[in-house]
Amino acid sequence: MAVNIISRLAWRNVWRHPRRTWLTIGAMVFSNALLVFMISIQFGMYGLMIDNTLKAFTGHMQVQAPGYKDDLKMRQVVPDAATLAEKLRSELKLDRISARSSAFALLSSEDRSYGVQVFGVDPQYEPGVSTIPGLVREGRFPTDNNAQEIVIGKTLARNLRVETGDELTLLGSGRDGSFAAAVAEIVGIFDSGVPDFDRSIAEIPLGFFGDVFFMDHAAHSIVIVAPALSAVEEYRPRVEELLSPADGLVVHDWNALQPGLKQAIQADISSAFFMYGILVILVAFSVMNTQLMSVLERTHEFGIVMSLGVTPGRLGRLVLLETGMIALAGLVLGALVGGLITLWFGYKGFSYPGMDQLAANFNLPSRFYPQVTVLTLFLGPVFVFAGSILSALYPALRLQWVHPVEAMRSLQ
Amino acid sequence: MKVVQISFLLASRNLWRNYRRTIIMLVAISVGAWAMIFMTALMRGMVNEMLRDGIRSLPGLVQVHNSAYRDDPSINNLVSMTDIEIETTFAAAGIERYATRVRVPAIISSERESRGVTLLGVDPLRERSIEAVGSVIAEGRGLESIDDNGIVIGKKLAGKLDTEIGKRIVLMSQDPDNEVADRGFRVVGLFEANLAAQEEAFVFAGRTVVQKMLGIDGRVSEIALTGDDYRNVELLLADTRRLMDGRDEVLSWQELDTFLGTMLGVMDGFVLVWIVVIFLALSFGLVNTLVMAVFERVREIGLMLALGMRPSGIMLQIIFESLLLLMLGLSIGNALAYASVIPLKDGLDISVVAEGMEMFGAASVLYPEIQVNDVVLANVVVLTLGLIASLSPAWRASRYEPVKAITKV
Amino acid sequence: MSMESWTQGEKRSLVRVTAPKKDRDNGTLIDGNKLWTYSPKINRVIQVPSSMMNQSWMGSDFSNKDISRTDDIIERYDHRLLGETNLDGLVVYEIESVPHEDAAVVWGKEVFRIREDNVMVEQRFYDQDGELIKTLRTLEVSEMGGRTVAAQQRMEKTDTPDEWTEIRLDSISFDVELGDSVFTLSNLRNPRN
Amino acid sequence: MSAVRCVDLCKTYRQGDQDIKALDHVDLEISDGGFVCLSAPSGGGKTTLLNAIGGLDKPDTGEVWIAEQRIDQMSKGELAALRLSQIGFVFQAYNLIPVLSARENIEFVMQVQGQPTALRRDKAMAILREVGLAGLEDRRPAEMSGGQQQRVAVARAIVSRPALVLADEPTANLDSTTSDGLMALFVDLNQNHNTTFVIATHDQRVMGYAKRLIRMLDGKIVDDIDQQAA
Repeated sequence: MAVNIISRLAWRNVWRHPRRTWLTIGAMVFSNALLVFMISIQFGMYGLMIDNTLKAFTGHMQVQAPGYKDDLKMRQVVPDAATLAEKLRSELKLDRISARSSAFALLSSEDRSYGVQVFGVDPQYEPGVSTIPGLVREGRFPTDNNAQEIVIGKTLARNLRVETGDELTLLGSGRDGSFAAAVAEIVGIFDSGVPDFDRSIAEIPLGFFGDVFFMDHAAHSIVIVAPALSAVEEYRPRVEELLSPADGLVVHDWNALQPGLKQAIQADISSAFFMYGILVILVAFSVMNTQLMSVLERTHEFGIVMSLGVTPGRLGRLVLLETGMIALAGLVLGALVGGLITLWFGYKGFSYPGMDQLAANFNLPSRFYPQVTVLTLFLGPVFVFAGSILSALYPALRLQWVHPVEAMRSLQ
Repeated sequence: MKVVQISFLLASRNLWRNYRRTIIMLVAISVGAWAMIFMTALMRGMVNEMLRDGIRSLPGLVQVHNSAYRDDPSINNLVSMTDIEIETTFAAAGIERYATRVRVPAIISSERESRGVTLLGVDPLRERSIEAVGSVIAEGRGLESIDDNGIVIGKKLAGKLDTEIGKRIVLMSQDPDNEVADRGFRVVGLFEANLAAQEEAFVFAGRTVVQKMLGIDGRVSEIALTGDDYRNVELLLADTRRLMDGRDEVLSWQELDTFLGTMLGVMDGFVLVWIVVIFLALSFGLVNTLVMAVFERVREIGLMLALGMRPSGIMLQIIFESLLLLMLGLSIGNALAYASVIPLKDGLDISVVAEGMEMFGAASVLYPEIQVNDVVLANVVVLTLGLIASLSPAWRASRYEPVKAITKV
Repeated sequence: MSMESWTQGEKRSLVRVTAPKKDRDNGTLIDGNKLWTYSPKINRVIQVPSSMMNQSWMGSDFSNKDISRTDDIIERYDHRLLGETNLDGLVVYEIESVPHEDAAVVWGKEVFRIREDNVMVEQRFYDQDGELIKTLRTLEVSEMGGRTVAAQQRMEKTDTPDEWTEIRLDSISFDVELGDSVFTLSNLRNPRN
Repeated sequence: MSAVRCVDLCKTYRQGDQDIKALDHVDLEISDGGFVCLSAPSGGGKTTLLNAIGGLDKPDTGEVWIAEQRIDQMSKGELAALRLSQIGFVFQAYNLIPVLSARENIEFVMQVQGQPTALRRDKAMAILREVGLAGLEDRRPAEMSGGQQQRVAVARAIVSRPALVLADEPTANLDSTTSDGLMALFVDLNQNHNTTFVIATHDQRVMGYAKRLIRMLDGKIVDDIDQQAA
């Protein structure tokens, strides 16, 4: 059984210098563990970033009039939005679909005025597509679709010098361009933790919005949250199918709605993967060095074996097999250590000084609980493994030029 | 010391004994050092640009406001001193790089569009000293005096308003009595900013003109002061606090924009972590190389011990060998990093992810910046940790029993 | 839609909607360059802020500014007589009015055509490139309340020639004695006359 | 005065699961200017004894005295200093430092002793001439024959004129002519400089040069012959 002998030989050779082997494995374990941990955090953060950003407000998809996304013109509407939303809910068997309208309006209290984006939201379904209803810290979210009530952000409340129970005047222009005005009672104040958001957004019931801004049953978008981010692609054509062609509506997915999000992630991924690449390269050099040593010090031995008729090719495979064994050990141990570290932080939570500040900018919590998935567990280690095998090619190929007699004469 | 000399000689000779191994290790260290410095330069470039943009739009390193202004940025909350008092006070204190500004929310209208903006009434001569947003004029001219009748708006805003240089626009805001304050202005210049958002957010007009329009003669919303080093604002902050004598709120840029402040700290931390991580990845190879070097030289080491060299001499040899390897690798890596930054002098265009970068508050052209202290840090960390990492093999080598070492074949 | 309007001097006027029912009692009070609006639906008088002045007045092609700005055009513009023409036997003066540098007016110029009997035949709004943006045209001139007035006017935007807003005068009386109380906020809210 | 004195030396090695008595109650005294050959079959204890005398190895029990100093309880540092100043070593094969040239190898000890460069160089060149290697000073060990290497090793051992030279199988890898040359060098040094030589060997020809021949077996001295008297 030649294979058996070769692999046994490889195994013995691996342990000829246990210290050296362990150091090489150590390099792999270090890098692998780091990669597993970092990638787990990174991917987890992206997930959260997407999730939090989208769940906060945007949803996974939105049905809109063409052009509305870029112009936000009042007259670019989804006609009879409530009916369409209801149709989508029942046909797609999804709860988390809600119609929404928005307008720029001036909010005035007794002595202060600020321009904000006012959203008309469906009190019944909005909590399914947005986290804002859940972020109401003071008071409550409206329940009656026609109530003359408003919820505003904490910062805005402070700037307007108002609290729940006070009245605000809304001034804006309606769908037909006419002057729109209303008075609403502040029933809730939300705190999203993002000052920019808390300063610039107010929500009122959709029915009330329709009255104030002369929407006539129309709305600006229907927000849809799919069961999972990955299901967006599946649901999108189904939503498109359910739209009446006469309305000429379009479906935008989250990437179209929040182009910055994916790009921020791409930018982060490319810089992170540059760093990971460097780590893999460094490990590869370490392996190359070890395997080169291992080949050089066995020149004499290889000479003997070759003179017995073993081809250089087979010896090359032996070297690769040895590397494979070391790399496999590195992969398994690295994934294990990395997995355990990640699990530990998944349990305890991970934080970095200053992270809370930065995290808030990307809708992230200040403590992060990374999770291990098969992808995060093996993505890094597999690259390290591949890099190690590649780097062993040089020592393995060197063998092809070894001359048996010269090799035997060599002292080491 | 002769022992040091001979140890060094032996170390340098030994380094080339197994040149393949040395070269592989050198390449690894060079790549590591290059990555440390190059990556840091890229990140620094991004963050510094971010900080500069941020500081430009604040603007300044230190700002003075009415203490109620931050909570309620209205025209009613003005700085307690009049602009003349400010001028005399600051001149007496020898502070020159500052600007006083009126800052109010306003509506800008052209024939076709209206937009919400922040109207800044500025003193253009003073403004130049703080290098704020709006100082890069793309078309037309900048404001020329404190009572310049013209207005400078962002290039992007001009596009949105469908207006251009030479045309008039109308600005509307509120005076302290909540009454409408409006006025027409002729667009005299368009400015350019790194961040698209800034080009749409700010418009600049002569301070006196704005003060007159709003009916707040001689009063300003903010004083922006700047200095040479954004890392070091304590002195400026203290000076200004003393001058304002507790009447107004004096804050540093870190306090004004906590995101930016944190960013700087996080970046410093990140650079160190990155350097250490790279080093650790290298260290296994380094220690391995040294262990092998010791291992294959056991006989010689035994011989030297037998001849009367002290164990410390042996240690010194191994440490020298390690340091030589590191220094060589570092020099190559440093040189490579400098070399790879040269072609990127004009910036690395990453506008494919421009909107993503804007989310970070960063521009879409990256100018790598090699900072001397980062380079020093990288080299010092590598040498120090490298020294520590080589202690173990060196110690082991020095502990050999000469007899066993010599008799080992 | 029908409405009633009271005007005193050149600065003050009050407009109130009388029909249809859904818009009944919506009102606008103008005093100088300030404009208040009242809607029974929200039962509140609101001063229209500066930012809203350029917006459409009650969904029409008139802006709030068109409504509120009465004759400050005389002070804030430079005027030039372009020429005289004859229309229906009357001399029509064509006047070009260019706003002062610091006037809060976005138009490049306005061109008025005014009959010698003070009836405005046409008002054209140009942007700063000299492009016509909108036109207010008098369609019908008649005798009413003892004077010659523009009985039917149409505001038309150049971009959307298919849409316009017309104002037709059903009746008008002049020299009516109006108390100061007419032009007050409380009157805007609670019509007493 | 005795150059070397050993009292009741014992040393046991463990090899596999067997205890091997390398030194078994050895008593020995070598006077100044002695020229002693230690001979024993492999594993007879001669290398162990030599190492004990040179302070390279510590006996389990017993005392070792060099020039009236007890060395078996000295620290490593003291021992290093002692070897540096008083003892010269010549080992079997490969006892040069491969990365140093012949001259540098010879200078090595002096350099560690801290002698000035110029003096060191002069001495090294002189000793190279003395051992017949003039002109080879810049060769690395790998570029020299076994005999030349061994002569460099001897040169290094004697260059600082130690009182005692310990040599372990110095001729093991040399042909007979070269061996003779080397031994002649030893004898010359012994006679002209009164250097004490202790040479472990199983080479009969080497033993012929000895003034005193000590035979060992299983860690014991079994024979001690004064060849001058004979």
